[in-house]
Amino acid sequence: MRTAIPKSALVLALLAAAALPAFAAGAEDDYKAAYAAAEAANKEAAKLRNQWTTTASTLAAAKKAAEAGEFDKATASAKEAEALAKASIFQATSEKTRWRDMEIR
Amino acid sequence: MASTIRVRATSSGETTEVQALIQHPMDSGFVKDSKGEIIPPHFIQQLTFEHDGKNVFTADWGGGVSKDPYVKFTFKGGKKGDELKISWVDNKGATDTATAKIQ
Amino acid sequence: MTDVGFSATRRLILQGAGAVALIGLGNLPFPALAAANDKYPDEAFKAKSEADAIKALYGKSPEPSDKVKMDAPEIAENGAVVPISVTTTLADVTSIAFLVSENPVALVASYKIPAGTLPNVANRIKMAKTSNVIVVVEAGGKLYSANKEVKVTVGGCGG
Amino acid sequence: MRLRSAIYLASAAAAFAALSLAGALPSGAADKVDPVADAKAFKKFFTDKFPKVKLEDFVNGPYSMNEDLYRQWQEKEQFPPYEFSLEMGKEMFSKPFKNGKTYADCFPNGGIGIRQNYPIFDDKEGKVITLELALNRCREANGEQPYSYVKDEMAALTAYMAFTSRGKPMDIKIPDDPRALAAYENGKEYFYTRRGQLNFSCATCHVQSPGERIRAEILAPALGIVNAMPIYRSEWSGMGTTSRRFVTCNSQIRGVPLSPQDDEYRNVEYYLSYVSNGLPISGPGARP
Repeated sequence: MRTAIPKSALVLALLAAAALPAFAAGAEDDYKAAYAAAEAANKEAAKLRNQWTTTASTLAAAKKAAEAGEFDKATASAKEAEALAKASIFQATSEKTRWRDMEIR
Repeated sequence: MASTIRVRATSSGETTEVQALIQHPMDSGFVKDSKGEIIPPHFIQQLTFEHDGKNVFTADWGGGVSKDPYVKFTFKGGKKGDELKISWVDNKGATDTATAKIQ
Repeated sequence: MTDVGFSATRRLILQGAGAVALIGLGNLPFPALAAANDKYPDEAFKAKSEADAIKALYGKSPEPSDKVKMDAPEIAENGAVVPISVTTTLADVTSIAFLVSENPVALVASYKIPAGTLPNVANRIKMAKTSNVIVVVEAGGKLYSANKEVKVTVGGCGG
Repeated sequence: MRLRSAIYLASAAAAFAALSLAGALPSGAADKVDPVADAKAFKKFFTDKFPKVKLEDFVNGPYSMNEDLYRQWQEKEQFPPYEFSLEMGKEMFSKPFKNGKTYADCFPNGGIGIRQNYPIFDDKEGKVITLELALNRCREANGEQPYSYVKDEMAALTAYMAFTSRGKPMDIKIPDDPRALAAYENGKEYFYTRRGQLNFSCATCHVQSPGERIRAEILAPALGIVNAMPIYRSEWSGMGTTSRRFVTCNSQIRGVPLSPQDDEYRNVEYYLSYVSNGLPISGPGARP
C-alpha cells in the first residue's frame, strides 16, 4: 500500500504554507503587487483546470486583511496565495505525463 | 402533494409486520446551518398507528430520531385488505394522516 | 409567548391540527402536541442525561437484563443514521425507550406497546459521537435495560 | 527571494511525491487507446485485490468490503432512504410538460430500462452525453427550465430511470471515432491525474485504497461506482447525482471543482462507466 500519499501531500501543503513574507514593508502598494501576482497565477491554474480551494481562501484572507488596513498581513497572505497557485500550476504541468504511472493496465 | 407517509404492512396470518418511513427533516435544534445559525427544532413528536379503530403502536419521538424517520413493529392480528391508519404531529403543530392496506 | 397566545393556539389546534399546519402557524415551541395529545413526555425529551430522562419518563430506574436484546452496529456508518433494534422475551411489555448517553438530549424515542403488539421495535437514530446506547423496556411495571457502545466517527448532529 | 525558494521547495516536494508514487507502479508510454484492454485490466485489478467479492457485488461500493457496514445497509434497504426521491422521480417522469410532451418522448424505449446505455457518445456533436445532460436538454427542447445537475429533481429523475434498469448490465459503447476515443482517453487522464492541495487523484482513493478508511469513511472501489448512481448519502442527508459526487470529491481534496457537466466530468463518467461494462445497474443507491 502506498501510504506515502497523504504524508507527501502534507509536506507539499506545509511547504506551500511556509512561503510567508520575508520583508513586508507595510505599504499598500506592496500588497497590491503581491495580490495581482497571486491572482494572475491563480488564473493560470484555472486555465489548467487545477485551482486549489486553499488558494482562493488565502486570497480572500488577503483581501480581508487589506480592507482592515493590515497591509503587512495582507501582503503575507497574498504571497502565500501566489505560492499555492504556483504549486498547483506545477502539479498540473507535471501530471500531464505522470498520471500514466498510476494507470491500471 | 404526495403523502409524507410510506407504509408497508404485511400479514403473515397471525401477525402483521408494519414498516413506516416518514418524510420529515427531524431537525434537532442543535445543528447549525452553513451560515453558523442554529436550525430551529422541527421534529415529529408523535406517530400513531390504528388498526380496526384500536391503537396498535405509538411512537414518541425527540430530535434524535434520524431525518426521514423509519420504524418497524409487529402486532397480533390484521389480515390482508385491512386498513391501517397512520398519523403524525410535529412540534410546530403540522400533521399528516394516511391509510394503508395490509398486504 | 404570552399565556393568551398559548391558550389561543391550544384551542386552534384542538379544533383541527391539520388546518393549523396548512396555514403555517408554525414556530410554536412545544405546546402544540401537548394539546393534541397530552401524553407526549415533554419533560423527558428535555432532559440532558439519560438518568434524568428515565426518571422523567418512568419515575424509577431500570436494572440490566439479558432478556433485552439490542441489535446495534459496532461502528456506525454515519452518526446521522444508526439502525438500532430491540427484541425481548419479557412478558407484559408496555413501553420501550431508546437513549443515547452522549447526545445533547439523551432520550431519542419512546414507544408505547399496547396489549397485542409484540415487544420488538426497529428504528434509525442520530448519534452525535461514540456513545452508549441504552434500551429501557417496561414490563409488568418494572424496568429492564440493555446497553451497548456504538462507535461513531462521523457525527450525526452536524459540525 | 525567500518566496522563490519556497515555491521551488514546494515544487520539489510535489515532484518527490509523484516520484515516490511512481516507483511502485509499472510505467510506460501508452500510445494506443485500447478501451477493451483497459476494461479487462481494470476488472482484473479489483477481482485480484478482493478475491472474495463477486464481480457483480462491486456495485455495492463500501458495503461489499465490510461486514458490519453490509448489515447496516441491508437493514436500511428494507425501507431505503431514496424511496421518496424514487417516487417523486416516477411521478415527474410521467407528468407532461406544458406543451403536452413527456420525458418519454426524448428517449429510446420511452426512457424505460435504458440507463445502462448512458453516457452515450453523440457523433453529431462529437461529445459525450450523460443521462443528466440528456434530461435537461429534453426539458429545454420542450420549453422548460433546466434543473440543477447535482440533486433534487435531477436526482429523482435519474433515480427512477436507474430503477427501471436495475440488474441490467452497464453497456457503454465507444464508437470507432477518434473523437470518442479522445473523450475516453481524456476521462481516463482525469481519473488518474492528481490534483488539489492534497495531491490526490480519483484513483488514489478509489483504486489504491478501496475498503480502507479515510478518516471515518470506507472508500468505495472505482469498479461499479457509477452503477449505483444516483445515491442517497447520509453525509449529504439527501440525494446526489454522479456530478455531485465528482464535485464533492474535488472539494474534499482541496481542489476547486469544475462545473457539473463540464467536458472533463462527462468524459470521466464515460471512462468509468465503460470500464464497469457488464456489471449490473444497482441505482438508486444508499451510501454512508
